[in-house]
Amino acid sequence: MIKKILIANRGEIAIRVMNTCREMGIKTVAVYSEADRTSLHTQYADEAYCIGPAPSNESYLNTDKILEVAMKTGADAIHPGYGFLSENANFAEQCQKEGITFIGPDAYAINTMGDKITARKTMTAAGVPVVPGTAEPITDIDAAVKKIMEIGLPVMIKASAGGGGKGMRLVEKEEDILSSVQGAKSEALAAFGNDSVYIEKYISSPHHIEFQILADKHGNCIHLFERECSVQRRHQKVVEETPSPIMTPKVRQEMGQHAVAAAKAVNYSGAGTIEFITDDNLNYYFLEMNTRLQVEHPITEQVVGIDLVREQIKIADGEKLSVKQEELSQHGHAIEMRIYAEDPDNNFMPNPGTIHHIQFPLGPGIRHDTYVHNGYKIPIYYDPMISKLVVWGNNRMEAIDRMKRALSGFRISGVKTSIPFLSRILEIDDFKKGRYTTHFIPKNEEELQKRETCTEDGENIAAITAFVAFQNQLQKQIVSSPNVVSSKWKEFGRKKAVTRL
Amino acid sequence: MIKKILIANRGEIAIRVMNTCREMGIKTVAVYSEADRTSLHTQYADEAYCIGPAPSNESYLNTDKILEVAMKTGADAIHPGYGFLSENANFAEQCQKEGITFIGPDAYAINTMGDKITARKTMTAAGVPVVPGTAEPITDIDAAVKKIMEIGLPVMIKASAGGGGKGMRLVEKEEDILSSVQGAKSEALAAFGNDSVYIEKYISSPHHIEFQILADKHGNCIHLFERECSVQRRHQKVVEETPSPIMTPKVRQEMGQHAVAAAKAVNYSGAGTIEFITDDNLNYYFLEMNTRLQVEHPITEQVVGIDLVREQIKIADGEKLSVKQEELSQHGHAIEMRIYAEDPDNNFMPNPGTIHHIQFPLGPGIRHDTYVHNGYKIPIYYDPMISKLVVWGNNRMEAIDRMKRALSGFRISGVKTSIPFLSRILEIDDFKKGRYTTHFIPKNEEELQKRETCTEDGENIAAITAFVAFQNQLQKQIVSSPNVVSSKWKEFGRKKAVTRL
Amino acid sequence: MSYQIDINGNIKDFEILNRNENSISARIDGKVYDLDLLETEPGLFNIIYKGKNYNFEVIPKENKTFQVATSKNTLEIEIIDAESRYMKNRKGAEEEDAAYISTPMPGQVVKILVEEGQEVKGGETVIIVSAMKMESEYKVVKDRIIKEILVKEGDNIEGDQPLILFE
Amino acid sequence: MSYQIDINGNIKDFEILNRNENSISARIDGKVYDLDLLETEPGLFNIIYKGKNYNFEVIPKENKTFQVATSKNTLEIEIIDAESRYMKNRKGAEEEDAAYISTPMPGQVVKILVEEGQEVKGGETVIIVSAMKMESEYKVVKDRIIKEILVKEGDNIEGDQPLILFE
Repeated sequence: MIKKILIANRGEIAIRVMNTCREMGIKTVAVYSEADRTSLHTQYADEAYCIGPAPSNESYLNTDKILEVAMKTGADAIHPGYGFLSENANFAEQCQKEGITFIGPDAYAINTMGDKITARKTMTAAGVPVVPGTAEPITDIDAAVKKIMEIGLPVMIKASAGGGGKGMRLVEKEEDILSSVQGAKSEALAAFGNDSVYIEKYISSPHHIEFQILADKHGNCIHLFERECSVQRRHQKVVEETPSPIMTPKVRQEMGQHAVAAAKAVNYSGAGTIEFITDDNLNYYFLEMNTRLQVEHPITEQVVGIDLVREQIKIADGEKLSVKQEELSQHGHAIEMRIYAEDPDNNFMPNPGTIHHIQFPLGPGIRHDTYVHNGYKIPIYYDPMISKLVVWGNNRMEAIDRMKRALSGFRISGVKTSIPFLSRILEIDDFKKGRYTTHFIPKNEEELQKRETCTEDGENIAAITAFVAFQNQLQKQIVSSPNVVSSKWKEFGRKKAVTRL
Repeated sequence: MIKKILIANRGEIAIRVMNTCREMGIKTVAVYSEADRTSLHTQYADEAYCIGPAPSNESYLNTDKILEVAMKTGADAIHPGYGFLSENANFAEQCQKEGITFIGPDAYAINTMGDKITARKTMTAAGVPVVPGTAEPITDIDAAVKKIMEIGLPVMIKASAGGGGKGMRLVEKEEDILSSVQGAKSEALAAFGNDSVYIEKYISSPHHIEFQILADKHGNCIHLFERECSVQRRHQKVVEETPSPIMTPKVRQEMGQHAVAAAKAVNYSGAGTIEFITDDNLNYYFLEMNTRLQVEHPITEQVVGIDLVREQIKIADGEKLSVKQEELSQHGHAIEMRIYAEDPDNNFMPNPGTIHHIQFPLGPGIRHDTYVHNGYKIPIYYDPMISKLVVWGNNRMEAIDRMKRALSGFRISGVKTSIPFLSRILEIDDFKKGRYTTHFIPKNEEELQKRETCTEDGENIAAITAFVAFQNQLQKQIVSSPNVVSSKWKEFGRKKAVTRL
Repeated sequence: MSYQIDINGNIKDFEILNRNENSISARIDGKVYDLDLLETEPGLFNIIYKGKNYNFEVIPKENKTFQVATSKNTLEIEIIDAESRYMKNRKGAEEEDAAYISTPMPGQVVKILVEEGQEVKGGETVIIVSAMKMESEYKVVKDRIIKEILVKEGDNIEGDQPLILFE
Repeated sequence: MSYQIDINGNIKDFEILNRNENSISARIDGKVYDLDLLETEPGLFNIIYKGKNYNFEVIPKENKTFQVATSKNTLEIEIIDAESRYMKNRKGAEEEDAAYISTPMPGQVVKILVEEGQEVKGGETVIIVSAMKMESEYKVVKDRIIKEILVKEGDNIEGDQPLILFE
C-alpha cells in the first residue's frame, strides 16, 4: 500500500498531485530548489526538503538527491509530474532498484516510445497508422515516383541530408511529380552533395488530436477519449478542448482502439497519451506517445469524471482498473487555457516578477489549477506557466461563454500575462466555429494582435483615480491621521503594513 | 429578448446570477444598501445604484426604489435571488404592471404555495402525498380514535389552540390511543380552555429530501432529481448532497413525478423546489414548495450539468425547455457545505469582522460560490453566510474525501467560521455511511463539539513564531532597514503598506 | 536575552539562540528547535522543522500578546519580558473586575437600559447589542454605579470597545 | 490647486473641485466628473460614475507617474505640478540619451561582453541576460565608453536596475 509519496516536481502540477494524495489519505513529501523555498508546493506538503540550487539540473533533475530524500522520509513512491524526470527511463530504473515505486510506466515503455524510429516501427507492427512515407532514403527517380503514387498526393519530398528548406518540394498535382523529384534531387545534390530524398505524406490542414489512456499492470487498458490541442504557438499548446469539434463517434471509436493498441504494444502501465496528427477528413496518424501525465489532463477529468492522478496511484499500487471501457462516456465540454507570465504585446517575452494581487474567477463550471498567490515572486528559472484555467459547460458554446466570463473576472497584477491574448482567441470566428488547425494562430495573427482601447471617459476617470492615489500617498507621508474611533482592525492593518516593509 | 437584468439581491447569490448573465451576454445592474458600497456584488455588475440605508426593509425590500432603478436603467428583467423579494407575490405583480419581467413564477403560484393550508389542499387534489392528518380540529373522542386508526401509528396529537408542547402526545402503541387522546384533550382544556385537537402522522426518522423542478411557460415541466438536506442545525441546512444516500431509482422516479405534478398544479413557471419529508422506509410527504432558486442549487448543477440560472432566464424570456426528462441523468456525487462567519466553539455566535486573509481551495472537483475577499468587512446587517463550498466526486466517498481536502486547504483569518465544525461532520460515522436524519446534529452533538489540540512541538514552534512576529514588529518600529539592493517591488510594497493605513 | 513565554496559560522559559534570516534556533524549557521560518505574507508564516511543514497565522493582540492559528486550534501566546512582568504585577492589583462593559464582536447598539449615575444590581441587563439579526443582552456581574455611557442606541460598535464605564 | 495631467502622452488640464471621503468631483479639460471612488484594497479602486462601474488598479511608478490598469488596457499617467514642470525642463537638457543599460524585467546575467573603460560602437552587444530560459542581448544605441559595470555574470537582477554605466 502506498502511504507516502514524494512529488519530484514543482508548481501547479505538484499541488495538483498533492491534492489527490490528501484525498486518498496519502502523506506527501515535497522537494524544492533554493529558489522555491517560497513556492506553494514547498509549504503545501506534509514534509519538505531542499535538494539543491535553483538550476533544474542541480535540483529537480538531481536523481541521487531526490532518491536520498525518498529513502530518508520512507516514501513508498515517487510521482514525477510532467517535465523534469517524468520521461527519464534511467530514473524509473533507479527507483525500481531502490524499491521505490515510480508512478509511471517501466523503462522499456519509456525507451521504446522515446525513440522516434523504434516507436514508428513498433506502431506499424501493432497496426497503428503512422504518417505514410519512406522508411529508407531513395536515390532512384523511378522508385521515388512509384513511392509517391503509393502514398498518394499531396506529399513532401525532403533531402535526406537536408535542412533549412533546401531540397524540399511540396507536390500537390500528379503532373508535377516527376519535375519535383528531379528538382529536389538536383537541389539536394548542389546543396549537400547527396541527392537521396525521403518522401512523406503531406498533411495540409493538420489537427493535433491526442487520446488519454490508462493501463494497469494486469493487461487491462482503456482510453478516456480525445483532446483537441491544435491551438498552438511555436509548437506550444495554448488552448485544449474536449471533445474535439471535428470528431465523429465512429472515428473516435477507431482512434481509441488504436490508442489502446499502441499502449499495449509497449506493455504500458499508468496514464499515457497517444498523439495523432489528423487531417480535415479525419485521416489520422500516430505522432508520438507521452509516457506521463499531460499538462492538459484536467479537461479529460472534467468530461469523463475520472481523477487521473488517483488512477495513476492505484495502478502503481498494483490495483486493477476499476472501470471498463463501456462504462465511460463524455459528459459536456471542457476547455483549458494556459496562463503564462509573459507579455503578449511584446512578442510573448517572459515577464517574471512579483504578483501584487490576484483575483480568481469562481462560481459554476470553473476549475483552477495554480500555485501562485498574492505576493508570490515568480522565479526566473522555470517555466513561466502560472495557472491553468479550465471551464466546463453543458456544450461547447456554453464552455466558450464561460471561459470568456472567467477570463474577464481573472485579474492578476504585478506581472503581465497571456490573458488578453487568450481572450482574443475566443473572439476569432474559426475558433468559435471549431474550424481550426495547427495553423490557427499564424493564420489569425492580425486579429490576435488587436488592442482594445478605453473610452475618453474611462481615461479621464483613470486619471482622477491616479490623482487620488497620489494624494493619498502624500497625506500618509506627512501625517498619520488621528483615529476618531479606536479600531482594532485599523491597528491590525497598521501592524500588518509595518511588517510588510 | 432580455438584454439587461437588475439583480435585487446581494452577497454570493448576486454574484452567481451575474456570472450567468455575463456568460449569456446580458448586462447587469446591481442595487446596494449604504452598508454594501464595498460589497463585491456592487463592483461586479456593469452598473450599480444605491437604494437606501443598511436595514433590509429600507433597501433590499424597498420595492418602489428597486423598480425605479429598473426603469431608469432600462432593465428588461429583475432576478430576485433567494430571500428578500424572491417569494413576494406583490412584487411579482408590481413588476408585471411596469412591464418588467420578474424572473420567477407568477403571483398565483407564489400565493398558492405560500399559504400552507391552500398548498396542502392543492397538493391533495393533484394526487401529491401530504403528511396524513386531520384537516379540521376534532373534539369528539371516538372520531379522534377513528382518525388515528385511519392514519396508522405512530401519530402526534396536538392541541388546536396549543403551543409550547402543552396538550401534545406522541402515540406509538395501539393500547395507548384512548388514554393519549383523553390526556391530550384534558390537558388542552386546562391550558387553553379548548379541548379540540389535531392528529398528524408522526415521522420518527425524518429526512429532508427536495426535488428541483423547471417549468416553462408552455406547459412543459421536468425535475432534476433530488437533494438530501437532512443535516440541519436549528432548522437551518448545513450540508446538502445529491444523490441522496437513501434514495432508490424507483422512489426517485415516483417522487420526481409527484414533484412535477405539484408544480403543474399551480401552473408553475421557472425554477422551483418541492420539499418532502421522508422516513427511513422512503415514505414521503409534500412539505412545501420554494418558489425560487434555492441556496443549495449548485449541487444539482454539478451532478445534472444544467445551469439553473441560465434556464431561469430563458424561461422568463418565454423560451421552451430545451431538455426533456428522459435526456437527464445524475452524474457522480456533489456535496455543498455552507460556511458562516460564526463561532462554532461559542454557541455559533455570529462573528462579523474584517477578513485579513483568505485562501481558497482550488483544483479538481471544487466549486466555490462566494463574495468575500481579502480585506472585506462583513457587514452586521445581513446573513452571516460567506461562502458555499461545493465539491464533485465520481462517487460519494470521493466527494467526501474531496470535501475534507478542500476544508483543510481553506484558510480564512480575521473572522471565525464554521469550517472546523463542518470538518467534524465529515468524520462522524453516521455521515460517512449516509445514515442520517434531521436529528443528526443533536444526536452527534458530543462528538461534534470535540476540539483538536496541537502537539507540544507544534505549540512550541507556534511560540517561537509569535516571538519572531514580535521581534519583526519591534525592528520595524525602530528603524527602517537600509536597502542594499534598490528594488522597485520593495518600494511598491512600502507604498502599498502606507496606503493601507 | 532570556524571556518567558505564556502558551495558553503554560509559562515556559524561552531563549533565542541564533537568528540568521530564515534560520532560527531557539530553546524552550530546555528543548532546542532549529527552524526554517518564513513570513509568506504579512502575518502568515511557514515553518519547516525537521522536514515537517507547519503553517501558522499570527495575529497581534494588545501589548505582547499574539494569537497563533494552527491548522487544528488557536493558541494565545504572550511574550513576558521584564517590562511586562512589572506591568502584570502592577495591573493585578488595580484590575480585579472589568471597569466597563464591552462586546466580543462588532454589532449595533439596540437598547441602553441605564442612565449615567444609576445604580445597578449584579445580574441586571444594561445594554442590548445585535449582530447579524441575533440580539444579546449584556449584564453587570455585581452591583455597580454607571459612570459614563459612551455610545447611543443605533450606534455601530467595534468588538472589545468600551460601551459603558462603571465608577 | 490646478494641475496638468499626462494621460498616455495627452496633456490635459486638471482640477479637483471637491473631495469628501468617497465623493470626488474633478474637472478635466473642462468636463466635470462626479465620482464615487473607493479604494477596495491597497492599489485597487472601484469607481461608480453615472451608475457605471469602473475597476482600476493603480501602480505607483517613480516620481508622480502611475500605471493604471483598466479592464481593456494599461495607461501611463503623470501628475504634472509646478515641481515636476521644473524638474522636467531641467532633466530635458541633461538626459538626451540613457546613461546606462538596464533590462525591463528581472532575470540573470548570462554574459558581460565588455570591460570598464572599453569603447564600444553603436549596435554592439554589451550584456546578455536570461529570464525564464530565454536569452536577450542588450546593445548600445550609439558609440559609448563603458564607465562602470555594476553586476557580474550569474547575478540575479531586478527590472530597470542599472547594469552598466556609460561615461
